Amino acid sequence: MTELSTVGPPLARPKLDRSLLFGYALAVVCFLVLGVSTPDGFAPDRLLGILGSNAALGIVAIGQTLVLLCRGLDMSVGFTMNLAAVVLSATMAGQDANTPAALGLALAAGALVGLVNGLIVVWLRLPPLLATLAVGTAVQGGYYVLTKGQPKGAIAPGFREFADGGAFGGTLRWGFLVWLAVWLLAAVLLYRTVPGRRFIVVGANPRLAFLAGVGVRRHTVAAYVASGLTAAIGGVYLTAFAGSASLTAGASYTLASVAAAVIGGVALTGGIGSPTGTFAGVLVLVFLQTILTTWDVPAPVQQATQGAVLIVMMLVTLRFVRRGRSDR
Amino acid sequence: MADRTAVPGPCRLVCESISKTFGGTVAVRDVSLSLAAGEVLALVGENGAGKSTLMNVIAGAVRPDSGQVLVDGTRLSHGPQAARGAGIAMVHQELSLFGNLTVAENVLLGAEPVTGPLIGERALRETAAKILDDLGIHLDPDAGVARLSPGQRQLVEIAKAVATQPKVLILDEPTSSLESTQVDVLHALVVRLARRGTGIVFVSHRMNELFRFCTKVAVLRGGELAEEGDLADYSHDRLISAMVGRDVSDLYPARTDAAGRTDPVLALREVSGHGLHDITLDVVPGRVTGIAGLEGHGQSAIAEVLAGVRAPTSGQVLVAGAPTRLNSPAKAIAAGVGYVPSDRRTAGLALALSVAENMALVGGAGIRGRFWFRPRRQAAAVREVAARLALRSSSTGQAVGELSGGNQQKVLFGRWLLRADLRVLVLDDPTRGVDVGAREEIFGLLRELTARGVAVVLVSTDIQELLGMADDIVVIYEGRITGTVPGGDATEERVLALAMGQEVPA
Amino acid sequence: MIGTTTRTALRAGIPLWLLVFIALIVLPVLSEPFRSANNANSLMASLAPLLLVSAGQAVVVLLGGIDLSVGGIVGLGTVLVATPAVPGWVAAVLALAVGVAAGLVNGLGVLAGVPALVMTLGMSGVLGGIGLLVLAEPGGQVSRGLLAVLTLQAYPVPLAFVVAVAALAVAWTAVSWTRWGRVVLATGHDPVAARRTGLPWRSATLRAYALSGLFSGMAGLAVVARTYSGDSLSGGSLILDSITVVLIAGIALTGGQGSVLTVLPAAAVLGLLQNLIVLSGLDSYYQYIVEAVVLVIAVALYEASGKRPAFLARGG
Amino acid sequence: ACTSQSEETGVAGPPAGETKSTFVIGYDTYWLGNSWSVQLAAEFRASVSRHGAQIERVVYTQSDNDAQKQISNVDSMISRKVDAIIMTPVSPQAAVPIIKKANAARIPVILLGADANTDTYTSLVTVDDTAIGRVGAQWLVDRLGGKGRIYVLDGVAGNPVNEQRRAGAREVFARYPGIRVVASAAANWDQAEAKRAVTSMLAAHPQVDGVWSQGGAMTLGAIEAFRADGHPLVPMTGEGNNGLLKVWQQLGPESGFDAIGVSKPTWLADDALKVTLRVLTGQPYQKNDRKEPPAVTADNLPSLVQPDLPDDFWVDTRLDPAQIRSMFNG
Ligand SMILES: Nc1ncnc2c1ncn2[C@@H]1O[C@H](COP(=O)(O)OP(=O)(O)OP(=O)(O)O)[C@@H](O)[C@H]1O
Ligand SMILES: Nc1ncnc2c1ncn2[C@@H]1O[C@H](COP(=O)(O)OP(=O)(O)OP(=O)(O)O)[C@@H](O)[C@H]1O
Ligand SMILES: [Mg+2]
Ligand SMILES: [Mg+2]
Repeated sequence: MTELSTVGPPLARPKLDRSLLFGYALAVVCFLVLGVSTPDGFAPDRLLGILGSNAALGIVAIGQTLVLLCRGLDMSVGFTMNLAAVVLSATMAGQDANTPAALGLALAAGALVGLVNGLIVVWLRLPPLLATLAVGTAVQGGYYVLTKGQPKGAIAPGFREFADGGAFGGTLRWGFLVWLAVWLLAAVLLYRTVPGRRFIVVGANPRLAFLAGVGVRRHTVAAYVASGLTAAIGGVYLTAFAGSASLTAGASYTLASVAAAVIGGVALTGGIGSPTGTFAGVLVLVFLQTILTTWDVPAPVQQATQGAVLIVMMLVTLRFVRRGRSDR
Repeated sequence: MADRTAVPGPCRLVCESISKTFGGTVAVRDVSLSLAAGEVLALVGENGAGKSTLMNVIAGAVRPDSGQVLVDGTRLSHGPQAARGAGIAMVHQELSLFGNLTVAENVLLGAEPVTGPLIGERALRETAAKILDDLGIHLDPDAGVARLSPGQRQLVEIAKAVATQPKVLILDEPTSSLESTQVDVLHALVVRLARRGTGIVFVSHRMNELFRFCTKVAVLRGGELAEEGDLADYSHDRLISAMVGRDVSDLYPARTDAAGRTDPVLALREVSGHGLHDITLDVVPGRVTGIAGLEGHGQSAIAEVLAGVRAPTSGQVLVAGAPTRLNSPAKAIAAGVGYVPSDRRTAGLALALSVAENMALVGGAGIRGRFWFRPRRQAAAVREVAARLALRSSSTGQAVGELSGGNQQKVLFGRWLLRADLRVLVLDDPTRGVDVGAREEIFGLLRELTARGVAVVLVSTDIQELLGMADDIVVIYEGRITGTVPGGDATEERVLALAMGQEVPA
Repeated sequence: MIGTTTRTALRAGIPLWLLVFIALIVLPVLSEPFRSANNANSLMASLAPLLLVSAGQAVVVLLGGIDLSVGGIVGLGTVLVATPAVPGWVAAVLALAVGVAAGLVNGLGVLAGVPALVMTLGMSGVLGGIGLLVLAEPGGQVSRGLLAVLTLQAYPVPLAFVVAVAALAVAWTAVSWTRWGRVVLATGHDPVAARRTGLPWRSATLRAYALSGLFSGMAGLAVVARTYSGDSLSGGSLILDSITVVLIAGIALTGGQGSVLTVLPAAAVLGLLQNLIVLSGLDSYYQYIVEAVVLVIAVALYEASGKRPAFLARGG
Repeated sequence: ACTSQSEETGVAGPPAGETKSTFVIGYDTYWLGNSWSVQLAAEFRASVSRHGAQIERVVYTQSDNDAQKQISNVDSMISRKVDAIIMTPVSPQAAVPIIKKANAARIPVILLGADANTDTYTSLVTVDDTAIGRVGAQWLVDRLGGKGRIYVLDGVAGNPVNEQRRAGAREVFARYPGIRVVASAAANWDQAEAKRAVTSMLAAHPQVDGVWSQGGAMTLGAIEAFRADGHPLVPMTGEGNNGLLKVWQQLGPESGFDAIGVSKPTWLADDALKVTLRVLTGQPYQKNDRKEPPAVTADNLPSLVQPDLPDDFWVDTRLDPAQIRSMFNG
């Protein structure tokens, strides 16, 4: 009884692995449905096109995942995306020359919002939902007051091209590549570096992390800053994709990013899940959306279906994933 | 020993060939037990032997794979409510009180006196107060549970169980955080209930209590019922070897008297704050400094100050003689001070994470890598320590939350064995809920450490343990040091007297 | 007699009550239009739905959950009442029934282990969709008889407002003085322990969400009393507003802490704030900022008044 | 003195005896969430500055496109006893009670750019959204010679404007069996969402002859999608927003692209204020002023497009260059 069987790699957590597997299984199913339901639906460049045009969600969801992992929740991402869009277009003023500066400012704005979120959560010790909601609302109020409802400036033509262009003659959209890059960065940081492991512990049990000398506050704040950054990147890409800044385009992304993470097996209680899972979650949402549009499903039915699917998928996941004594 | 004479009545509780496996681990295999009215059954076994699981099955909290439970001859349907209805009450190993409610509200939770749909608050208070008095528990029914000491909470928990006037009362390690006076309260209570014909199952790792409380004994080993019989037929040692499956000759290894006191690695000078009053204390390499005291008299605070969890409001902390601000655990760890907190589930472990992750948490670059994380290296290091601790887990990848209480404690302890530069190890009640075998191993390891020149600070409410392990016993009463007794020639009476403030400091 | 826990929970709300009373004394002096009966009437009418939804939200949050489907239920409620197909009374009952049903489904999902956030989010999508299917665009026809009842008022006090306050009081009583309420508080504080100790946490959960659904249904009627029409989207703003109110009321998102009754002054504060900003002719976008700041300050004060660090707490 | 005309409308003019020369006007900005609503508000303010002499002050409120908020806002104007109320009903039905309440308080209500399901308002100045939908659809059908496969891009499902334009279009398509709607999406008047939707439509139904879009930004999104996909452009409907017009002109006729920009002119706000003042000063006015939707077509495109102004500018305006500039960079 006392011997130590060394089955499984030391990191293996059956829980996580199973839900991860399940997330991708779902994604594959959706993909197949999409494929068979439409003429030459399996054409790779179409798939890549879909991924490219939904990169914004993918990127934002990764930041959301990091925050969720440390027991947080970022309800401000949508507003942050819009803020980034407004800043971008105002500073770009339609000139390609301004692009670098504009990008820098937009991302900085996003990071700043994240920083404020993090500091409020850590120092004022407010519940994340509330803190980020409040900050988000304030940000929204801010850009409305400043723009009086009308985004200033314009997107530089060169930058607009960027959204549709891509590597290998445009088949691999830049947006998708950025998404992959962000995901890779997050995954490697979390699972292949020591700080990453510490970060996981902060989410799994802050008190323990604190006692183990891990900078609870530093890590928590870092997560929110990361989320602010990804939100800004997402917002910037969305703007490039659309061709003009919008004060409302980001709104739907807040809950969508949470949904994606949760479908991907990220626990709202922190410490459990991974950007890799979220990646699957995004695929599921995106494919589903595409299927519904291509089937010409009326908007109300689409709305209802998406809601139902979200619930059903959670239920199935739960059936599928055993829960141990540790579950709480 | 009144309870010994209580005449066994009809069968209160019968378990028929109960089995339960969790994924890989067999927790309980084909166990049949019976408990007569008025009997007090000692259920013993190593950590992970399956005691809690078996009890949880009886209390309906865990659904068995096979087997059934009968109360007074009627088969029990699954579910806590059903069990409760059938007159089974259980005090769980993990406390289940609600900190947002008062003592009274907790005691009568789910059984509040109501007129129509509405709860009668006055009736509630009075009933609760009465129950507490009956049990000889002196607590304000209106006190918020959140503010009670662990010991007091445990008493409330017991009161809550007894309030339902159970036919069968299950106490899963109820004394783990009780101090001796409170244990007396519990004993009196158990005797009374047994007289009334309640069948009682008593799970504990504290031998002397087992012999004091119980009439019968059942021994679980690796999930199977190894032996059962009258406790009267068992000697201390026989019981232990029955549990562990081998002889535990002497629980406490001999003191390797660290000759020639060296200078303290860690010291407190007139430290005050967090309920402490000018504490002065030397922690010396190669010695076990025991800190005795009744629950909530500040000994845990001392541990936290030493570990940098709390910064003293006045006074000095000296590391290797040099005044240092140990105002964060990070700094303490950097100074080579390790800390094992008492509330292992909430502060000591990340239950969802693997054994490896939990153990290697503070492991330095050598174990998990400097920046790039080295899983293999970590696994190797962890596996070695796990083996040394005889840790019972399916793999180093198993989630710690799935381990038994005692094995969780081992993980917590093993964490610091992975630290090469460990100079001081501060342990707050490290053997709470840990079985004898494991305790022997842990004490052995503590000695190894002291032999290696590590200084050990051992906070404990179990005076026996301090008498057995400590080189010096520092006794605390109301946040003050009332005396320091050399461990060798200390007696329980002496330490208790100091701990109860009955003896003025010399 | 008021129990200790109930009393301590109430005490936390005292500053809020004071604030409201002061505001109700000072504002009329400062602002002439505020004084008018018409403004009072408008204020109360607009508060009614918010009060109802927030009361339900409060109970769910006390249970440790959250209900994002309130908006959907309100919207669908208004739609059902406004469909000429069904006669007025039936429609009204139907709206409430649908609310309860939706709540129960939420509860079941949560019991099955779906995070409340996800469950109710999905539910709001479903309900919103159904609402749009029934009534594609705002409008419809509300039966005269029903409308007459819904819009009853002892001017300037609208019936809807009275009902809302009554409902709130009932919810508070239920949470404070029934076994169900105790189970809600216990489960909210520590669901695992609640399960282990065999409390009827399942039925308690179902009832909590059902109550929230019922109140949202009623809120739907209160909205109709203002808009005389159905609109599947009309509940949208109530989702965040209700959560805001619950938080201002000092009910911890981690569950088990707070008093439903304090929702009344909390909602009042929010309503007065909006009313004030409108009357002062301030650009309504400042409203976002002001609300956010008020919210943060309020909750920061609660946290400061001695609760454990929220960022260490379970869940969002 | 009150003329017979204003009595016909059944609305009381200024209270008899009292003769004001300057008035307090309540203006509820229904929304500031998109470029059109912003320009509408700007247009109103511009108009106010033109009629400064007759206006004591304007009480502004803002409804965030929320029917209940609008009710509260207008109610607050009643509390403040303004002389007249100009509003853009967010929901035609929900506005009814508050309009009636205003009547009871003898405050004239002028509806700007959106109808309400009552005739108790004082005057309505608008362009029918149904008509907008119809005109665009008719143009598309004619352009395709009565038969073809088309995409439909709607705005926000459940929004009255959306539903009315949609109804107008469907009514036309219904009359032509040759017309097949192969795919449709509610892209929330958002360029990105439209582009995304059309991208997947193109993948699923590559064979398409026209796009009926009920919003200029969405039409731009559609164009972007077609180009990104390398799909030859097809005739599309849109609105009179500069962004679309600029692209349209750049493309030129040879691209195979053709369009019509049908929209509500923002200068309706100017007319609304004028009517209001007529009402208040007791001059005759038209109760229901439903204008035909002005359309931008290939013919008048060159004269209307403003290459040097941003995409979000709506060309059919009475704002002077200075005011326009202040709207975009101020
Ligand atoms: N889990 C916890 N339990 C109790 N208190 C905590 C916890 N985490 C943080 N704190 C409090 O917050 C303070 C800072 O925590 P911590 O040192 O982990 O953050 P940090 O990121 O290291 O801060 P810094 O970067 O300034 O060192 C601690 O001193 C402690 O008082
Ligand atoms: N929920 C669970 N999931 C997985 N394994 C479990 C679970 N609960 C118990 N086990 C395993 O079952 C075995 C028995 O556990 P149990 O808690 O009954 O032991 P115990 O006798 O109570 O130990 P202790 O004296 O430390 O409390 C252990 O090996 C434990 O790892
Ligand atoms: Mg630190
Ligand atoms: Mg146990």
